[in-house]
Amino acid sequence: MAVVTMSQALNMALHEEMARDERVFLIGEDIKDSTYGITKGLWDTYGHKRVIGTPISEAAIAGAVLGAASVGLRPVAEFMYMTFMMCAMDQVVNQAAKSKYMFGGKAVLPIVYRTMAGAGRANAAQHTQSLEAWFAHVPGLKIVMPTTPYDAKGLLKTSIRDDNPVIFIENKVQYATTRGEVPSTDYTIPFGQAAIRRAGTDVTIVALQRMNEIALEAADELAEIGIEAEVIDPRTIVPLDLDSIVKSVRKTHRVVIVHEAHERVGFGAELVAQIVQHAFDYLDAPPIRVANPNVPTPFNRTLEELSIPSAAQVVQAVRGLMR
Amino acid sequence: MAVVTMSQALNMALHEEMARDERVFLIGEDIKDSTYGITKGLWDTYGHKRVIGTPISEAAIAGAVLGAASVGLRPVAEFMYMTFMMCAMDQVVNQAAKSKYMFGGKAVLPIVYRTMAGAGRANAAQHTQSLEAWFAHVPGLKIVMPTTPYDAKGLLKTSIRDDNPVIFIENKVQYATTRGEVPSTDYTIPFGQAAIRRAGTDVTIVALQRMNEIALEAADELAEIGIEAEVIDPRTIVPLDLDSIVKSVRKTHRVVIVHEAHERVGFGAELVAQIVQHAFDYLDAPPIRVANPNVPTPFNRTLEELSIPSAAQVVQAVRGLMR
Amino acid sequence: MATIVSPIEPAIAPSLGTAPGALDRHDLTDRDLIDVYRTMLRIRRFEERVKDLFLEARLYGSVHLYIGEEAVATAACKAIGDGDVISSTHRGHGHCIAMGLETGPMMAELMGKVTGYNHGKGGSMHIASLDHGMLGANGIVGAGIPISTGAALGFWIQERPNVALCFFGDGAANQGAFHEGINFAAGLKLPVVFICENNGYAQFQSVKQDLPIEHVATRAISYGIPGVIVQGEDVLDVYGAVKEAVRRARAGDGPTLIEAKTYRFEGHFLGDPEPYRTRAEVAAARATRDPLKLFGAQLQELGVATAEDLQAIHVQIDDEMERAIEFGESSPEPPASVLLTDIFTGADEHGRAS
Amino acid sequence: MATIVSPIEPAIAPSLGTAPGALDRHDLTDRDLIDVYRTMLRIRRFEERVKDLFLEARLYGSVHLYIGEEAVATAACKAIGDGDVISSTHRGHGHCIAMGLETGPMMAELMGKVTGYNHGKGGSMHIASLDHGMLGANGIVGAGIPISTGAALGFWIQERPNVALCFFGDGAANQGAFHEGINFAAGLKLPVVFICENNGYAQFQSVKQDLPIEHVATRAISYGIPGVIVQGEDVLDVYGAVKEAVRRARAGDGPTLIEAKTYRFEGHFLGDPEPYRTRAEVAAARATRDPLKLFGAQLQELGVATAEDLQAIHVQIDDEMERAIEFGESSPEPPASVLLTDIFTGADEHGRAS
Ligand SMILES: Cc1ncc(C[n+]2csc(CCOP(=O)(O)OP(=O)(O)O)c2C)c(N)n1
Ligand SMILES: Cc1ncc(C[n+]2csc(CCOP(=O)(O)OP(=O)(O)O)c2C)c(N)n1
Ligand SMILES: [Mg+2]
Ligand SMILES: [Mg+2]
Repeated sequence: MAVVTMSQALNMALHEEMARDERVFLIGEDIKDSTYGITKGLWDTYGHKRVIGTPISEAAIAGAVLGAASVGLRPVAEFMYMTFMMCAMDQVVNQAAKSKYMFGGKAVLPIVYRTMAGAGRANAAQHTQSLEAWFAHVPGLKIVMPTTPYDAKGLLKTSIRDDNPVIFIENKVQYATTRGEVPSTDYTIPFGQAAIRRAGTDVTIVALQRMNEIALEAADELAEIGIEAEVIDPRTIVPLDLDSIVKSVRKTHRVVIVHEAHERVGFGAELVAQIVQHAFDYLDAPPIRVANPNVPTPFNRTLEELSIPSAAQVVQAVRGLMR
Repeated sequence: MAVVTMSQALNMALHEEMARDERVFLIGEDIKDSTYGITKGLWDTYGHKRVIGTPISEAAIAGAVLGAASVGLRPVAEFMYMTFMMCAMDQVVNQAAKSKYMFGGKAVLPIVYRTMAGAGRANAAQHTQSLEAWFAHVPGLKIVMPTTPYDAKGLLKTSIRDDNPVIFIENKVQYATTRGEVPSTDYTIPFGQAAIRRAGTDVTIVALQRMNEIALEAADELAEIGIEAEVIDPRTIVPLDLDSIVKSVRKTHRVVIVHEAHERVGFGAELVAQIVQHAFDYLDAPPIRVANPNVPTPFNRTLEELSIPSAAQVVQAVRGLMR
Repeated sequence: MATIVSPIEPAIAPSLGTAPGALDRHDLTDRDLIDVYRTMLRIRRFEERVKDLFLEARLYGSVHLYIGEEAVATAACKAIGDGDVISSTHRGHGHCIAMGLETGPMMAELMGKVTGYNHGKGGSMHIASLDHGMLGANGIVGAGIPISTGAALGFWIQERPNVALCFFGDGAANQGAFHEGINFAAGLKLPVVFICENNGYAQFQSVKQDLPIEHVATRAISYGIPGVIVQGEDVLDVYGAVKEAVRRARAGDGPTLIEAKTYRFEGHFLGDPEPYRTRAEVAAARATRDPLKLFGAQLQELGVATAEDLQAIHVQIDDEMERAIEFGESSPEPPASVLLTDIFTGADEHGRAS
Repeated sequence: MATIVSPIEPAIAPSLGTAPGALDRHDLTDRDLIDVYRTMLRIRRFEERVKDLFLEARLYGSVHLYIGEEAVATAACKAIGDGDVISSTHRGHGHCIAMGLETGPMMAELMGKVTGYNHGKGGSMHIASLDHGMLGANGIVGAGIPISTGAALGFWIQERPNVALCFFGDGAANQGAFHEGINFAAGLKLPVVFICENNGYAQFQSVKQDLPIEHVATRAISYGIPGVIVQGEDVLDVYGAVKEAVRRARAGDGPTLIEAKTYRFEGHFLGDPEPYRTRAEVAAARATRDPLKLFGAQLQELGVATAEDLQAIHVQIDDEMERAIEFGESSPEPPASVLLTDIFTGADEHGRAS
């Protein structure tokens, strides 16, 4: 099995799905010459009718894929940065997410909205916000957050084959640097199944996307002082595999949640609420969140680093719980 | 003291603040002939340069007030329905909310974004979504949710005098039907101070905006079976008066949270997370949320009613906790 | 050396009032013409009955009537065929009827009944029937524009010979979605026809206040596509323009922006006190710009129908409306259990794959 | 009878290349002209040094250079005065310098230092200095357009004789914010001048692909305002057009849309491999459309400066850049404590009133 980068894994999924189903097409700004290489080679292979470069018009992209899906296509739209989706919220939320319900169930809208989130490249406040909590607050959208190249490929394929609007979030720091084994064969990963990244007995760490890398680092440090952390990656947050999380917490009695979005009303809050509801009697301490503070991402790289959860913070949070 | 409707209270605040400070101006669609009477009489008094009707261009409105605030004005923008703000998210979030921080603290942006949320008038999915959780997830915005006419007037005045972008949320069902005593004199209500709507010892109910009316109804019913509920109205959710909430929960040991937005990653999740963190050892049961289910608002009025928390649901939730 | 593009709008003088010269029935057969009349009347009567029912509290919600604008939807949808689609607006009943949706399930939808097109979950502002090519009324001004561009994009990708019609109001022409949606369609020469129903008002604000130019159609220049102004009360005028635009679209020549100058006879929504216009203004329009009256006269002028023929249609339509109301009122309310269904395809309401 | 508005863009032939006829120095004194040269050169050298520093990893972030476009910002900002404001873009260094921001604190900002205009919290895409009337560079394409409309709205409400200049790219002309922002300003005749810097590309896509018409300025017709095309490499041409637009704006005649045809000599951002254009295309532009070279020649033609005079300015500017870099590099990093400050005015970072 080849070891590839996150970008390459995503690119493989797109190649395979476009070959497999001619209703699949890509649309977005500058996707012919993709900055991060995700859409590399696709225009050459599939041409201008299946790899469509658009003007800088996020609302048009978001609405156009809804229209195209309505007449039988399976669009994959790209928004370069997740913050640019703010220019398209009406189409994504009022239109794509709500149509099926408003129409009494009659719309089938197989749309993938791909985008990239996360900080760590000195892009400052308008290019770094992670908005999974917003989309999870909207009924009608599935939300996918792959952590490994293997998952990225399998989950992107599942997203494309799903008959609903899917928000597929990539982390831009991982594109070139996160590597992993990825089979060149066809496989999918079901939505709503968490991955246990590390087994442990003393504390559960639920981490979203790149924060799993941080959590595993923290777990190694914790192991050195005799604390065995179980690290869980939900992989999709809608649908959420609550069972796996609750099962782990009932075993460990403690939980730390790690994500990159702002803490206030981040998805961590939802996890706390659900864990508390379903494992109250098992908890020895309150669930703790380690997340971005409630400030926009600063440009200065030292400040930026401080604004993203670190392994040290996770270790500290766990130690706080173990006292 | 006169008894007035919610609309009238809001109208009083606008009249008084416009008279008090000539930098204050109103802008929005159809505000000359306001549907709900909030801006009634203001155009006649202050003319077309201080009461500005715009084309149907939410992004232009949201951005224009930021520009106007940058050159010394104190705008009050109106978005008819909160869902229409999805057409303006970039300007509200990437621009207005982030500018001060991005600029190293140097911007002073006294902007009020007024809007109305909530269901109950058979407007269906695209006119009813309550988005306070989204805005609370964004650093740099204050979020005000008045429940009574008295508070509406005082809090709107505070919002207009505040030097930061404020999201001022009104509930459209309350405009004509919620009445209360409102002094014709000048008064303000500080942000970050919850109101205890009813004192009680057995359970704390934290309710947002119109849900306080539901919570009080539930509290009356509960009193009949010997359960004394304390009902807390945060009034502003950013800043949040966590102290009052935690104090109450430490006394009652149980808490139910009621709001109209969708449950998943609603503001209730944040309240649960914070309460658990600060009152874990005092809790006899997990905090419970009573909120809109995770479906868009249906048109049919019976279904719509089922999609909004009811007093019966709150009573049931409390009774579940007391077992 | 600076080049001045144009300080002013090109001078255009659309001749409002009846078009001069002989009537052009285009390719419409007698039967087609009668059909058009029937559709327009069906819209008119449907809306009138909806108004009555609303005032009698027999239906509810946010309802925007299409009375006065019937010729636009009717003519435009007459110019398309199988597999073609439309997107609509908050003022969508006319578009629905023109696309062949039945008045019974429409009425049921307005009453929130389970037999409605949306099973009672959508109401007036969201009626959709993908089987009819009706992609949806829309509660968000301008939102249908990118969506119909997308449908046309789908046709273009699939190389299907279909077109999308996109209806929107004069107010919508000020939305960002208007600009982005048309611009993108123009760039790829997608098969879509943009039809602006300029009824003089965007809710309570007159188009004269909101629009810095005289005609919405002028904006076509910004996208390098033809802009056409038609008299919205003249069904044959609208038909001719849309037919030609559809032909261009199918031929791969790209979108057209058609502005139909029309007038809404009723308030913006049911309950609107209409402080922004005079009764005289409305009365004048009703007297001179009633598409139904005008077309009734044209049919007689063309010798296609007599006054008696038309009368017979009126009787049929009145009867149909009774049956539609009866259908709606006798239909059941949706059961409480459906509150949580219809969120995802192939999955339960929690989004877990089924 | 349908009226065709216009199937095609009005024919315009902007004479690219040097403007014919005698040089028009407008109202600019010798000193003004020298100042303009100095500003253009300051921008050029600043950008060149930024590029060097970036490649040497002495600064970081997402950096978009303005090289090749210097005449636009310089001329435009020369045409305004005290109390006037501008909004800018991701490619904002030139606008900052043209508004009089100092290169030291700019460099410091690009290095994330506490002495930067934004105390290191903004970086290249967010430099702002309200004291200079610079409302901010912007990381979101098109977002500055409604903001500058708003500043002009503020002037209009206060009846202050000021204007706002709004810079944006050709790519931004496809954003909804472009349409809404200009439309609203046109309706109220607000004192704002919209300046489209058409540098031929929106990131990696050529304007020919993205724009269905030849000129962005044509879009002025949609808003009933003048559209003007200028040669962006000709500083006097730009100056004349902006000066006139500013006059109109101050006189209450409303906005103007000016399109400056320009070209960016560097990649879209630092690190761009530029697969979308040939080296020959860039070399040709550098040879024939370099605003600095062209204006240097014009100054000599006008007898305002000799080659030696210009050389002396080059020495000054090079020295200034050394000092700017030195200032930036020797400045301290912001302390960790500021991570949580600057969220609210008059309150602590948690938003509690202080
Ligand atoms: C984005 C958005 N803004 C505002 C509204 C409120 N609204 C509903 S209809 C309407 C007027 C629309 O005018 P126009 O497009 O001319 O259509 P008409 O009602 O005249 O048919 C407004 C402002 C809305 N539904 N969506
Ligand atoms: C809303 C939005 N979409 C996309 C981007 C990514 N992006 C940054 S610059 C750019 C190209 C802008 O082109 P243009 O407006 O012509 O300005 P130029 O870079 O040529 O100066 C793009 C697509 C963005 N910053 N904001
Ligand atoms: Mg209208
Ligand atoms: Mg450009």
